[in-house]
Amino acid sequence: MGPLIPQGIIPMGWDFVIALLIGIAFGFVLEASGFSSSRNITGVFYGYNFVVLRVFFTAVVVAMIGLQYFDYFGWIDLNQIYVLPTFLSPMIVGAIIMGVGFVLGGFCPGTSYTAIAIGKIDAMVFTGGLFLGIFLFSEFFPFFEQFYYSGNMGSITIGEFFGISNNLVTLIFVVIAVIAFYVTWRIELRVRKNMTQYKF
Amino acid sequence: MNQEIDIQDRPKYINPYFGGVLLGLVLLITFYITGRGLGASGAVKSAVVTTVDKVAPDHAEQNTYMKAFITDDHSPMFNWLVFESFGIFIGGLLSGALFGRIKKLRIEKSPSITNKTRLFAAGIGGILFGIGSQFGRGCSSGAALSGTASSSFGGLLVMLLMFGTGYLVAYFFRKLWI
Amino acid sequence: MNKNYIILMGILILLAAGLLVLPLKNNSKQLDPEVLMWDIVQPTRYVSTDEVAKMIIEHDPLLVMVDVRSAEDFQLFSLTNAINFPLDSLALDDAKSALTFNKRNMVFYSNDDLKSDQAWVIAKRLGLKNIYVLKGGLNRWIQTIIQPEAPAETASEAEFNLYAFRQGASQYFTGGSISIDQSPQAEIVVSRKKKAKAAEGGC
Amino acid sequence: MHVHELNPKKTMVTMIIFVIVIIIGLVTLSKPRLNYAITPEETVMLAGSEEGFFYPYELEDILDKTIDTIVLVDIRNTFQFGRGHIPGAENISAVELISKENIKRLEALKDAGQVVLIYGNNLVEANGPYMLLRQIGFDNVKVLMGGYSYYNVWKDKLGDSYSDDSYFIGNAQYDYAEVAKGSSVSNNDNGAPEPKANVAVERKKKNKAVEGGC
Repeated sequence: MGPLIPQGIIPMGWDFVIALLIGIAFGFVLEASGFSSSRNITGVFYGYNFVVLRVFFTAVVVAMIGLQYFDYFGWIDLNQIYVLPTFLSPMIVGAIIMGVGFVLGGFCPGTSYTAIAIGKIDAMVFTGGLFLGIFLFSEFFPFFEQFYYSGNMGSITIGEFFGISNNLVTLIFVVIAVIAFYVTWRIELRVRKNMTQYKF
Repeated sequence: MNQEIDIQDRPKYINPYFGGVLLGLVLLITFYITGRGLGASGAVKSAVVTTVDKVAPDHAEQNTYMKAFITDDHSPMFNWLVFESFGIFIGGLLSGALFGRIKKLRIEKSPSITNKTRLFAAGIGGILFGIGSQFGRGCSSGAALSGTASSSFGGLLVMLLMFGTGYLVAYFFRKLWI
Repeated sequence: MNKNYIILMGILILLAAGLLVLPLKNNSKQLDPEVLMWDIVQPTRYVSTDEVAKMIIEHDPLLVMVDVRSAEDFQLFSLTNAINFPLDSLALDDAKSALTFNKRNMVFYSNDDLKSDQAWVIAKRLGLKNIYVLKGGLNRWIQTIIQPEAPAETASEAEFNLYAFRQGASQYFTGGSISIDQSPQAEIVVSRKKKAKAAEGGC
Repeated sequence: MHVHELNPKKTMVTMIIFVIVIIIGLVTLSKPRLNYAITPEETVMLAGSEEGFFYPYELEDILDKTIDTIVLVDIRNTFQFGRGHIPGAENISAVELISKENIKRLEALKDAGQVVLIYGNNLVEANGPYMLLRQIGFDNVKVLMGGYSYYNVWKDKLGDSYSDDSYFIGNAQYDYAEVAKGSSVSNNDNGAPEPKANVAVERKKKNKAVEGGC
């Protein structure tokens, strides 16, 4: 049955309306969870607020489980789902750069939009930086074009990479998530006790 | 710590697990309807291409990276991710209004740094994120969240390395946040 | 800690563990046998040589001829713009993706209609859509299109019209004097379908 | 007071809704009445073999009743059946072959070691139903080569059809390349000037390890 738009069940014309609605839901959840505050987000790196980890892991786990079940029920065809292709070395480099940018900026693109919505100047600067960064990337693209396309492994899934079923991957993910929830809860308790001043 | 003051000060955020489940369901519905996940940095890319195309069309045509996103029939802004990102903004606005977080323009920072430092760091962080998201084929929502949810190996890689690097360098930038 | 958290985590783990114990599904992506039988008994899968000849001459952009004979036979002779997909290659894992042409009509043919019919049944089971069988196959093709037989004097006008068409077609296909304009038929490029349409943006 | 110490009531409610959706999915999961017993690969093997083909001259033994392990089934419609059929055949039209009762019947015949010989007007007409029955596990099903039309011509001299081979189909009756050339000067196979598109089939190694999920 699904995915609906690639299958032609919902006509392409609705594409942008749906994009807007999905974006609204996404933005609402992000903001309501507290992702519009950079100090909230970066708390994950300093142990005083693990909201990012909680929301992120719960979302991934729920979506993963849902997708696998939906595929099983025949509601969605996992073969038609866009699986992000893996470009090994550029992805490693990109993730490391993003990691540094994350700690420095305190936002990621999606959260910065919601932060702008509630009036954060730093988020506007961050988005400006984002714009500049992508501009710089495209300007200097010829210099690392080869690197950009290197290490292409195609749309490989986690299960395919490790040679196990993706159902097992999901279970492992859930177990890791639950352990992470418990551990971070303990850490958060301890760190917050020592924090004299904590205001969002 | 005085509990009452703490509660007053604490913005009314929803339970993170609740947010997580909701976000997971939104992601699931997105996959169900569109066949792919969420994203955010793609919209900025469209904006960059549009701007360059407007200011210096020849230059944009010559650029091998931007060229791929320029078509004659419609503007690069007419893109799924652009609409979605606009939705993110509206969603943030709605939530902010609902929970009373929309206030005058302000800068959020650690009390130990100046506004200038914070804005500088945010700008640099943005630039790095912009460059990184192009190499990583997506940002934290496109690659890490949606990628991992669709069991993409690349998504998992980006997620682990992004947070891993974050932890490694967090110590050096602790002044910014604590 | 509220005990609801423990319940929540329990639900998550149970759901994920449930995925592992689900009975292995194997057929879900293939056509249900009942539906397949229903399709098999419909004669609508057959197209006549005349129809195909007409489509080829008119450069029907939606037509894809699929030759299910062996590669050697294909090398020796094939219909215009046909692609070769031998019957036994239907067993390949990616037969479906290799044979998925978006909204194009695939017409299977072989020497007559046995092999192509077999290929049709298997392809249908694999979930392919818009597939047809050339009735009578190449044998009928030669009989009707390349070497058409003149109808009897008493035959109806329709039969004479058909004969006239076939004569024209014969000339067309045997490289007679009729000039063929190179109409811009889209070249069939068989590419393996990617897992999904690649997203345009990076994120 | 931590966020953690709040009661996650809403979370529970959403989670339970999610679980209910999955339970609905499990309950409504349509279970096909029939299942494929052989894989597409095996079906391709089947198509390549003539093991399930029944030669017309073998019919003699059935008609003489020297063999009683074969059940003849006419899969044409009742009208055609009424106009003539092989003696001793029963009429089950193709659509009804997989009805509940007939599946039961076929199963009983299979268990009893009986061969089910189906025929239509010609081989191709019965080929689809034959392949389907084979695919859903009835390996005792055979199909009559030539079908009824061939039988009708040869019915008085079935034994002689041993030396006839016109019921073999699937072969080229012409040297296509030669015939199609006709008076053509072009050495292109069929005159049309377009280049032939070649399909390159990459043979992917079978990887059984990654069967699950996506």
